[in-house]
Amino acid sequence: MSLSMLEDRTARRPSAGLGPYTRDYLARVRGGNMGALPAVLGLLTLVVAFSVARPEFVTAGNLANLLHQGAAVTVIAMGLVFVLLLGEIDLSAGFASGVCASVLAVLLTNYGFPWYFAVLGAVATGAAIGLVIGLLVAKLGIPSFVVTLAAFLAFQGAVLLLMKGGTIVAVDDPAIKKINFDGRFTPLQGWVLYGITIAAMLALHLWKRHSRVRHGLTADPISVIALRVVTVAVLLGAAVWTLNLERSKNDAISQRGVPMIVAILGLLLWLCTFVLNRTAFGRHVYAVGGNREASRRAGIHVDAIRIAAFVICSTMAAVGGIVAASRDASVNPNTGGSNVLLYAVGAAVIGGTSLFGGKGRVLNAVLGGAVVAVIENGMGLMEYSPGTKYIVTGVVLLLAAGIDALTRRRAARVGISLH
Amino acid sequence: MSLSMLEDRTARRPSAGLGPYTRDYLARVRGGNMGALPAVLGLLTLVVAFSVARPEFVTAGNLANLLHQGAAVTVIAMGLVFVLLLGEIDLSAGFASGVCASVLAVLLTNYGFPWYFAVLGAVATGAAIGLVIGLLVAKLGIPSFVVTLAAFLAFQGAVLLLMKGGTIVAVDDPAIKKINFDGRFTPLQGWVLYGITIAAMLALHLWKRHSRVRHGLTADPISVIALRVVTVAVLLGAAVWTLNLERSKNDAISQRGVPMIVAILGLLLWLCTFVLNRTAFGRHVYAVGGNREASRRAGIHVDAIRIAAFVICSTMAAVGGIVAASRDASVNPNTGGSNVLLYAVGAAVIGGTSLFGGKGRVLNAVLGGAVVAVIENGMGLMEYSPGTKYIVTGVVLLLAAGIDALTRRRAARVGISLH
Amino acid sequence: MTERPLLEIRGLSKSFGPVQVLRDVDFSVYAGQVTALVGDNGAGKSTLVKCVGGIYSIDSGEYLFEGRPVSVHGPRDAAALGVEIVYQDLALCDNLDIVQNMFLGREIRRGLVLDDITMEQKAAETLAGLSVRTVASVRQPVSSLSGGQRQTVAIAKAVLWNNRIVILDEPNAALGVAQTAQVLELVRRLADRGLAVVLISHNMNDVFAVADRIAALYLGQMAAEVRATDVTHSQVVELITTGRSGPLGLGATL
Amino acid sequence: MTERPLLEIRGLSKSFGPVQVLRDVDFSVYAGQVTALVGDNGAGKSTLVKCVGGIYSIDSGEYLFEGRPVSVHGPRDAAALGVEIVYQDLALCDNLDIVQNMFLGREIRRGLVLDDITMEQKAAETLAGLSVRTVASVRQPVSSLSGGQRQTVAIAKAVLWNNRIVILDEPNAALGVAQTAQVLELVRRLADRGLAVVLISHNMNDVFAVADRIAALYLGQMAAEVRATDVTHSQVVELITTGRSGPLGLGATL
Amino acid sequence: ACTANVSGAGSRPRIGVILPDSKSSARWETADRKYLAAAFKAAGVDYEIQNAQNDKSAFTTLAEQMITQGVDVLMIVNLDSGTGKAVLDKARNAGVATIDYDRLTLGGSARYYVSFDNAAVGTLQGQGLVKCLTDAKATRPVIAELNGSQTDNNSTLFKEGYDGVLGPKFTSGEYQKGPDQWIEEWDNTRAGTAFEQMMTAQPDIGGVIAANDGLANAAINVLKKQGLNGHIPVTGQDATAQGLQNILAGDQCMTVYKDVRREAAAAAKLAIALAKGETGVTTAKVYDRVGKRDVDAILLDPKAITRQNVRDVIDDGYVAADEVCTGEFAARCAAAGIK
Ligand SMILES: Nc1ncnc2c1ncn2[C@@H]1O[C@H](COP(=O)(O)OP(=O)(O)OP(=O)(O)O)[C@@H](O)[C@H]1O
Ligand SMILES: Nc1ncnc2c1ncn2[C@@H]1O[C@H](COP(=O)(O)OP(=O)(O)OP(=O)(O)O)[C@@H](O)[C@H]1O
Ligand SMILES: [Mg+2]
Ligand SMILES: [Mg+2]
Repeated sequence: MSLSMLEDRTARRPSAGLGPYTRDYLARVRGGNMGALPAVLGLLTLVVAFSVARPEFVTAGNLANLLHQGAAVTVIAMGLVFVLLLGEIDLSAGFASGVCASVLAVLLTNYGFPWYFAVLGAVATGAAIGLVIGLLVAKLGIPSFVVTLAAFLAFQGAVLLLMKGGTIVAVDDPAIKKINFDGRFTPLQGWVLYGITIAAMLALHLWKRHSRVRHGLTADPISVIALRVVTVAVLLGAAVWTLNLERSKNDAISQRGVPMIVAILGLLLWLCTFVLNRTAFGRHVYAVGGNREASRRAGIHVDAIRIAAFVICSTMAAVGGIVAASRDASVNPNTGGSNVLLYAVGAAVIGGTSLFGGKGRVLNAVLGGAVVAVIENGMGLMEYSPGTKYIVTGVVLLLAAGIDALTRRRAARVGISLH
Repeated sequence: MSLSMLEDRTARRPSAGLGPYTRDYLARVRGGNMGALPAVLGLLTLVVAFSVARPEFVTAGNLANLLHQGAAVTVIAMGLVFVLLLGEIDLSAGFASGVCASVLAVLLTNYGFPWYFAVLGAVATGAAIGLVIGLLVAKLGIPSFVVTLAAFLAFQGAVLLLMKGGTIVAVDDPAIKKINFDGRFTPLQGWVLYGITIAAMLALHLWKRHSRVRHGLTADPISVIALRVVTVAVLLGAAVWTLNLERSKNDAISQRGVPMIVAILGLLLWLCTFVLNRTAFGRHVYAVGGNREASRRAGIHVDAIRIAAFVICSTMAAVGGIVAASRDASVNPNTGGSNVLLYAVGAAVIGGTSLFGGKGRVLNAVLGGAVVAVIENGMGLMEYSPGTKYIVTGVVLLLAAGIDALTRRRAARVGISLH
Repeated sequence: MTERPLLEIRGLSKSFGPVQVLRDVDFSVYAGQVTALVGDNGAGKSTLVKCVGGIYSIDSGEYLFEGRPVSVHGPRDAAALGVEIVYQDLALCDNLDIVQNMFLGREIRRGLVLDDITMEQKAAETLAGLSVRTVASVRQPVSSLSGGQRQTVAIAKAVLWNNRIVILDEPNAALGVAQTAQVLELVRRLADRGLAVVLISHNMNDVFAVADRIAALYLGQMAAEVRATDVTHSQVVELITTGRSGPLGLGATL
Repeated sequence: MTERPLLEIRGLSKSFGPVQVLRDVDFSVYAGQVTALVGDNGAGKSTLVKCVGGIYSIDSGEYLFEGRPVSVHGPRDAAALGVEIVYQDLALCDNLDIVQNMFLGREIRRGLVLDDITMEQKAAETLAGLSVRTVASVRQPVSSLSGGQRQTVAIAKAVLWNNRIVILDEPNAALGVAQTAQVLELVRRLADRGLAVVLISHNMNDVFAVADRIAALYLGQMAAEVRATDVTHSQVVELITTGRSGPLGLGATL
Repeated sequence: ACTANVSGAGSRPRIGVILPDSKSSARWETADRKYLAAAFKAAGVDYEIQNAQNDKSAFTTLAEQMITQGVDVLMIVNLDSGTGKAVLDKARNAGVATIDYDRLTLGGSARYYVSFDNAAVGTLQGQGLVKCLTDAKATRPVIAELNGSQTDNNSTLFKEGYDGVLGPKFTSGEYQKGPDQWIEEWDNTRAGTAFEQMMTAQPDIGGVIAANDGLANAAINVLKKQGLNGHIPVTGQDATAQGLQNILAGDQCMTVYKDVRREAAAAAKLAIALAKGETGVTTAKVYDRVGKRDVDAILLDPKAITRQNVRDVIDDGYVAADEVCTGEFAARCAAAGIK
């Protein structure tokens, strides 16, 4: 009855060195289990291609633009992951963000509330929206596609009414504008934050390894941890360095430093990942998405999980709406409209989240969001006629996703391909 | 080893009367197996509600309008059923219909081709589009959401290029305009068609019953067949009668008779239903959607089935595009855009098609399409501001779907609710 | 049989649409005893178990726990009574790994955070106790397990907890020789610890090896509930296939 | 064993990522004989069968049919050779009914149109031959079937066709006493008709009841391929659990 | 397709233009882009013309990129005032001069506004309809209104214009007010449905204000089905080939001709002046009711087109004769004196 009765065929023992680990990793890659690799590959290809086509793509200014531009869709995509993990869909997430942004703007501008009340109001609206959708889906059993299609329509109307039939509401509050318009860390603050992030990452990895080894469980070798941390440190460092360059074209104004939105995105990413990977709730989200009946039999409150996922999704949509309002410094009836929803779902799916539920990670939604943002940004630099631009955008998206698919392809060949 | 060893606990033997059949039907309804009933119920509620709110809703003229307005979305929804049955999605169906409509318009108007060549060109374009999408999905393994999102973008561009940057192209060909603009059967023709339809339905039912009884299998009692045929005959008869009333507002012109589009919709409905229910291909579509791995093991060409479904979907989208072009007597860059796709998928899903595949019928997509058309038409009679209208539309859609869900609800309680 | 049953089902009926699967079934399980539930394919054994577990709602019938009527409307109600069930269709989440499945719905936490290390250790120990030597890692997703490995995980999941009633629906179906022996031994041990155990099996050797009482279902009706020592192997088979055997069975009284 | 095998596998290896499941496995089946494939849970039996059926691609190894090397890249290739398999995980379409599942991929048609009546009749007959008396209607969706009923449908689906090799992966796991007897009889009958039959089972009684030859897998390696009459019950159990038994097994030669 | 090199951003003046979309109207891609480019090229400035394709996020992205690349003048046609304002503010902060082209950004910070007088467009439409109704001797006609997109400020201005003409007639009882709807995204298909439903709800509609030729064409198609085309006057705007055809056929009462070349020329001249560091010459002031300020503007006069003066549009070269005089229209063109 001892642990050693479980013959560990993977030969991954505590403290095995980098060599066997690499072999093991390569075997897993060949086996189709590649984590974030394909999305990163797709992203890299895009970046290289655009840099070649338009050199200004790789300037500090454009990197900052890219971050501002992609933030709202990425935040919405993170929230959508929760709903998609359950095998549900939320078509209304885009316009929900619009409704919440309108609430923010109306509270701020028309009623003169302080910014924190307005933010609270917007986020509470998001949560309430999610609650209603969740109740309709879980308790009445109406398919989420239909409920959220109805919500998609109704919210368009709600935005119009809140905006009094199409006038815009400016959002001029300096605190709100910090979020995604002109909030920047000073170069020094940027480096301090960077240091804290890297140190925390290292500490977490080492601590986890320490306790696993102490309990006699398999753990990643030190060398692997080092490799991982160094990779992240280099990439993040390069980004911080670039963003600390002067990017203002106007001598009167200085524009240096990491935009505030980066910290917000990082925090949300960490929070969502923590909830999904390290809490019972997150575990149950995966379980319900994987096999709803089995989860019910295991005593999980399936309905509560489903409702909570919709609440999280709409709340994140609210945050996305605030981010969008901040970037535009205003709200209008189109906020959250046009392609926001499709891009957000697309970001999640490109990142490897399954529409059938049970599979997906928040990090991948962020990578997918980056792919979408890079395409939008890069295409903005190209001078095509609108028709051509649409076509090229579609083709580029397909290529980015195709790289992903081809990399993953062995998975389907080797494993069981039940969806 | 005789058949009687299979004890038939449902007590449904050949020629059992109406009584036991009704009991049996009610038991099945309670058991959650209700076929088209919920969708019909939702539709009925809507019709009654709108008739009460706006009496002109139930005029002959409006019935004809309704048919013309809903036709394009319904046709696209029928095609989408094939793709949805496989658990795939086609986001590009709307704009695919736009591309095909543009091809039609350009061939007709700019190149002066005869209408049948133009139609052929449009339909062939649709098939080619489906082939490409299908190949990308089935052979490269890119998720259909991503492929068709890319296509969604690219086709918008294609329409713009075909329309030379956004001009409207008129479609004035009388043959094309017959399809969904001014094509009508004479009242006599209408009744003849009606007679043929009812007779064919009766004959098919009786023939099926006859051969089942001859082979000693269970079959529906005559009384049930009679009931079914009479119900359909009465409903259809009422529709034909209404459409044969004069609906012209202009004394100089007579507008009587069943619009041509009704026959086209009927034909497509019959064709799709036949393919799905009576051919090996249709069976395989359900099988692949239900369990792809099991289908593969059973030797089904899974990839071929998937490609074919996309081809059918895009081809039907092409037909939908032609129908839309005929109704507008023109094509513009918005044809197939705005909410066409969401409404089409919504129509299929409201009708009970599962986004997870394996479940759904074309008839239900038509009923769902009717729900969507009734809502749009009825809302058009109400005088609301755009904001209010969106909200009310959403709420009404939710109510129609809610009736459906509540009727079906026992199913979830009784049966296994694995999705 | 004067002792009071721990769980008693009275007059249970259950239909799916027009098909009546269980008719007026009485069924009792006793603490400290192994009750074998036998019956032909499609007799309604699994349906009965699912009604007990709250998976299916019942059409009519009573549910008595320690003599008191209780109402069970879902798996949580059954779990609250201390009823643990290994279903025939296993009900594992294919996308989760072995540890995650074994602790599903009852995760061990430290504060808010899952205590994965403790769970991993416990899972490995329990599995090892069931003679599974071929599992590469307890971090493997269950979708990659062999039939027997899946079954072992499901069994391990059920016996990990201290309950009052354990119901096993054909737990040995996919198990090897050694594993089957382990499970039978486990069943006996659980009963000896005072739990009420229900074992569904088509294998008469297994049934007679551990059962104290045998209940035979025939076409949705309870044909007989008897002490295992009172009947022979062939009598039970007769009950299963025809619903009666001499004085026993439908239409006869014990 | 001088006779030429109908199907021969040589040096088959198969890994899933870092886990090697089959190592250099040789396996032969002979026309007119029942070959029992035994092994512990997770030994690799189902994996071997799936490689034979073209479900999994193989890493290395040879596939000989009637002595000629063939390549099998998918289920269709296997089916073309006349190999019919009942998989342990059954692989039925839950949304289809019994008749539709039984004829899946081989529907009977009249012209373009499916001949549902003939299929329904044939399905009912075949099922009746397998002693299933509790199926309400062959038009029931398989999702509503009991475990044993599902298994029967899968078996019926495989034997409906005239093939050269039939492989049954634990066909009796969920079957009742009478049904098991029927299936064993069927297996024997198929072999007597000249088919090569492979039977995977954990039940030694079943194995010895019908098998001509026994192949034992141990941790992914073929421990022994022997005539059933040459070994005893306990020798086979030893081969299964330890990989060797006296002169037999890994490291020894026959 | 139309930029000189990027590197010379410091020396040569540089102008960025963002057009709104290509679907609500064909003019942006087929006319504005062409005329603006020609003017810039002639003046020897660097320029970049992009189209936001009705995507607000893309709109902001394009603006940010132009500012990043150091344009001296940013000229936008906003999608709605919200994004427009954000973009203008960003440009102002970066020291870039701004021009609102065609659409005024309410509450925005644009230095100049160049457009046709949109209220005047609406007035012409109202007057045109009144004339057609008078010619047809209609008595107490019910007037239906198909307005443009509610989120487009110009739509509001058009509506102000024609309601200014029609409102008194409604009050006097000379005309009756009928259904009145905004058409989202100027979508022609939606307009068709909306008008069909208007006709159902109020079968005695006697005149239609349609805010542009696309909406007009949708309404005319519905009328055609009833054989009422030509009997019920419909207004339009933009002088598109199809609108002109409808006018020649007698199905459409009038359209409003806004010579884009003049608008583009005026805007280009202003932009070039600003880019070279000169001040612009304006002719009017427009009041921004949200921002509560007067904006320096150049407002051009639109022109009403009826069957009598269709040839003016073609003679101007704004629409080519062979686009209008296809097939059956050849004879009508001849009748209208178009060659
Ligand atoms: N959801 C359902 N709908 C209709 N019939 C059902 C449903 N579930 C089960 N049945 C029927 O009920 C009967 C009993 O099924 P059950 O699963 O309880 O049998 P069982 O005794 O467990 O058989 P086995 O030994 O094969 O597992 C079977 O005939 C089955 O077809
Ligand atoms: N897709 C996969 N990925 C990783 N490991 C796998 C996969 N499929 C099977 N395995 C492993 O391969 C081994 C052999 O599995 P297999 O299903 O062949 O066993 P088996 O002999 O059929 O056992 P049983 O008697 O339990 O059915 C098991 O240890 C299993 O965990
Ligand atoms: Mg069972
Ligand atoms: Mg197996």
